[in-house]
Amino acid sequence: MSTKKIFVAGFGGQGVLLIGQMLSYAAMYEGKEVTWMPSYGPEMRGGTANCTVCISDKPITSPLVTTCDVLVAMNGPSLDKFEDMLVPGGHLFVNASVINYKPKRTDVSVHYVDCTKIAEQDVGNAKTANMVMLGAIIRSSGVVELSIMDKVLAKTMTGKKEKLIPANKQALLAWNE
Amino acid sequence: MKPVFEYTKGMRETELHYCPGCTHGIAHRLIMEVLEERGDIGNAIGVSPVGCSIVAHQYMNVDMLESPHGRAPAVASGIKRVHPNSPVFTYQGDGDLASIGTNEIIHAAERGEKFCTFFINNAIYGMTGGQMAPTTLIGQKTTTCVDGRTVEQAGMPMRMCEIISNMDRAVYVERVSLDSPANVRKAKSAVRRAFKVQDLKLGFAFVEFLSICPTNWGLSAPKSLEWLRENMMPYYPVQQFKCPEEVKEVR
Amino acid sequence: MAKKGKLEFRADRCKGCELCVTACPMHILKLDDVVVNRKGYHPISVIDADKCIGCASCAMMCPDGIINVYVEE
Amino acid sequence: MAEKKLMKGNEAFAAAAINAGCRYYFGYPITPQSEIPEYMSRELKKVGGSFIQAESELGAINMAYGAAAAGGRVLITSSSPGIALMQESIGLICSVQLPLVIMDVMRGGPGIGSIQPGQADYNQVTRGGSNGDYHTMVYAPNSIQEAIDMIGKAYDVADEYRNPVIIAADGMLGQMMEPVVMPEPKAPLTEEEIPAVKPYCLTGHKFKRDRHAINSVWLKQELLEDYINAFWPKYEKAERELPEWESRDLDGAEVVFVSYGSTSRVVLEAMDLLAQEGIKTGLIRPKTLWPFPVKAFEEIGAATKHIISVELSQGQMMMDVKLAVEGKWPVSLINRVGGMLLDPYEVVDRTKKIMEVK
Repeated sequence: MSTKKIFVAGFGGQGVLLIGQMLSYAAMYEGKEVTWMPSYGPEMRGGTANCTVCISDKPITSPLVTTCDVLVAMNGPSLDKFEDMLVPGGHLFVNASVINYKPKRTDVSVHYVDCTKIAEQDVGNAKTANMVMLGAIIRSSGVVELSIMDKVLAKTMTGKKEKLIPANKQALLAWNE
Repeated sequence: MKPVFEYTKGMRETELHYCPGCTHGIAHRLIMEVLEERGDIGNAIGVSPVGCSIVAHQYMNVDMLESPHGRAPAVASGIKRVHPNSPVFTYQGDGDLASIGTNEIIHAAERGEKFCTFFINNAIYGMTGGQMAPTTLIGQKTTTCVDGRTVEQAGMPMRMCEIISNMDRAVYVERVSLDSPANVRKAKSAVRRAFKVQDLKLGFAFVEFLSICPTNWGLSAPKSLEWLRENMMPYYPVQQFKCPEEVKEVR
Repeated sequence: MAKKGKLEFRADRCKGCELCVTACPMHILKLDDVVVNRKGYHPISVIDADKCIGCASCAMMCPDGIINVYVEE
Repeated sequence: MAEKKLMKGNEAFAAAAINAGCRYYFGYPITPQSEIPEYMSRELKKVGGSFIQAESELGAINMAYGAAAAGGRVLITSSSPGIALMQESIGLICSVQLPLVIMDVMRGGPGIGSIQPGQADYNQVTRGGSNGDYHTMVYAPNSIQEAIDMIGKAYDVADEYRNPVIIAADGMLGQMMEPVVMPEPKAPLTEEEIPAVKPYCLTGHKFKRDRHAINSVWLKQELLEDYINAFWPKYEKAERELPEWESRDLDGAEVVFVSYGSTSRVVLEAMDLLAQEGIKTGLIRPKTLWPFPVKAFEEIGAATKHIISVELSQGQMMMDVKLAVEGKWPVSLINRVGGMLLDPYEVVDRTKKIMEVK
């Protein structure tokens, strides 16, 4: 497997960084090499947020990307700004809950994920919206195996968060193309 | 013959380089006398400043560390973390503590650092040759205010005890004077109380010594004592600002 | 009866600042007019040793620690 | 083998220090390294250590000076302008010969600069910004795992040489996450062990020895010259024994890149891209910036026509590269500054332009 580059972008509070981290844990537990690199700056909430995940069988050179295989656009400005980064044939995930228009790109697979609505109506927990998106990314792009997510959730959601595991598992499976 | 006063073993044999009549020698001696009577010469760790007393570590017979200018309270905070049960003190002049080091002293005080700070206030910069100190009095002449310090040009002199005593965790704050035998005895009691506060881990202990600088004041040593009493004491009142109940009886 | 005191000077270390002179309640200390010590100062001396009461005020004020004080028992 | 953990660089640096026996941390928040004081405030107390959020970087470095003089294993961290503030005391700690590990998570400068990753502290860390004759050893990791390993080594080197050791990381390494493995933890010295293991430290003389006066003021210049000449051989020893580097594909390389830290990872990607175009390139990656790995350049062969320093500064490292190659090859520069980063395609394009110059 050559290096898969995933770029997740949105605004702070949408779980952008967490989506990237969960993918990174998954890749690590699959025994792959992985890097996660966030944007960082003074805006802690409400500003733009993005992160890059690189997954590979070989040691990863640069954790920065200029092109990506998977782009996750959690809001309109992120879609407009970053859709040109996607390689032809790549996967573009659009958060349809806040983006109500189509991307320019026609040479990529576009997946519309209404994460907030699905989280509220199907999972019954609005906070799992980012997990709905994560499930969509994993199941459509295949950057990691869905089966590894049981281990990821068990390792990362401990203590008080443990009781949230069932809802998160449900969220990972909630979206359908 | 019974000895009533012998020079403390807490001071090394090295001759002091201070100018004739400089009261640094008295302050050094008092701190070492107290450590000696406590049996702490072998346990104490001191921090010397930048200023005239930069080589205090050549005179005091305890383990000592020289600090960059003004940072002695930070340095002592680090030492105290590694040796929480050793008596630790800083010895600082008015330039070191009240000018370049105000940040460090304020924060050490409010953290309630369990060491003692001994502050020598002689209202002038000695080592560099008699320039204005943050504690130079209004009207006092120095080489950087030759017509006398003015409020308009340099603001008011810093009253460190008054500032430090506003810090909740500075639990013992006292200003003493080295101008007479009686006041020197009182100063020694203050040093005892400061170390006792440290023993009991009550908080930060701060003692200010009103001192003289005959050389840079341009007065003889006896005249300097008079100048201190007439000019410094009214602005820098000799008093105990704060004292915990536990050490009130320590004399 | 007042105690009888005795002073010991390390006069070679004296800087002649006279802080001890101002401290002495019996006014018996004075810089030696004749002697110059190795540091180049007129060192301290006692003009009337019999009057010393051993109060140690002089030693208390000496910045250079050159005075030791004893009293007769 | 211990389990792999996914860790953010800054947290891993802090964990590595605790793992190496560090029990004292004094710091002041500054982007992009603030996760280090945050981590230390939580974790040190669990292992009986001490954390102080200092009033400033001046306070922090001097608390470290006190704790190191008292025999503690200390970590100090900051980012570029904060390290600049600490320089006075770094020189002082060198002069009194105390061990200390300092981490610089570099960002763009000069001045307050940007908060994005940079490498323009090269001169600040290798030359030092304090007064007088001294050196600090400088390690430059290019991955979080390498940083962890270097931190462990840095403590041992600091103790052996009685000198501050700087780890020059950058905002990218500090902020990114990678899977890492922590080495076996080391126990810190107890207060009772300090006098035996570090007899130069301040512990109170207990009347068993003369008092120590750790001091950097010398009023007799003859004595200071003697003192400097007496400790200087340790720096010559360091120049012989400490240089570390990684060489890749030097054999037959037309272009040899010299790059360190996170920038070297960008260069590795650029090398792959250039190889796809049939251009053979090699890499020398200094792992120590001082002492600079001069010997690495002896491996460069006759096929090499260009040496290119790739760095996030205005040729600060290039000067060391020029000294190392002694005029045998032309040395060029590919760089970005101010917190801007190189991407592999830019390195490729600029390399090809340099190769056009005959």
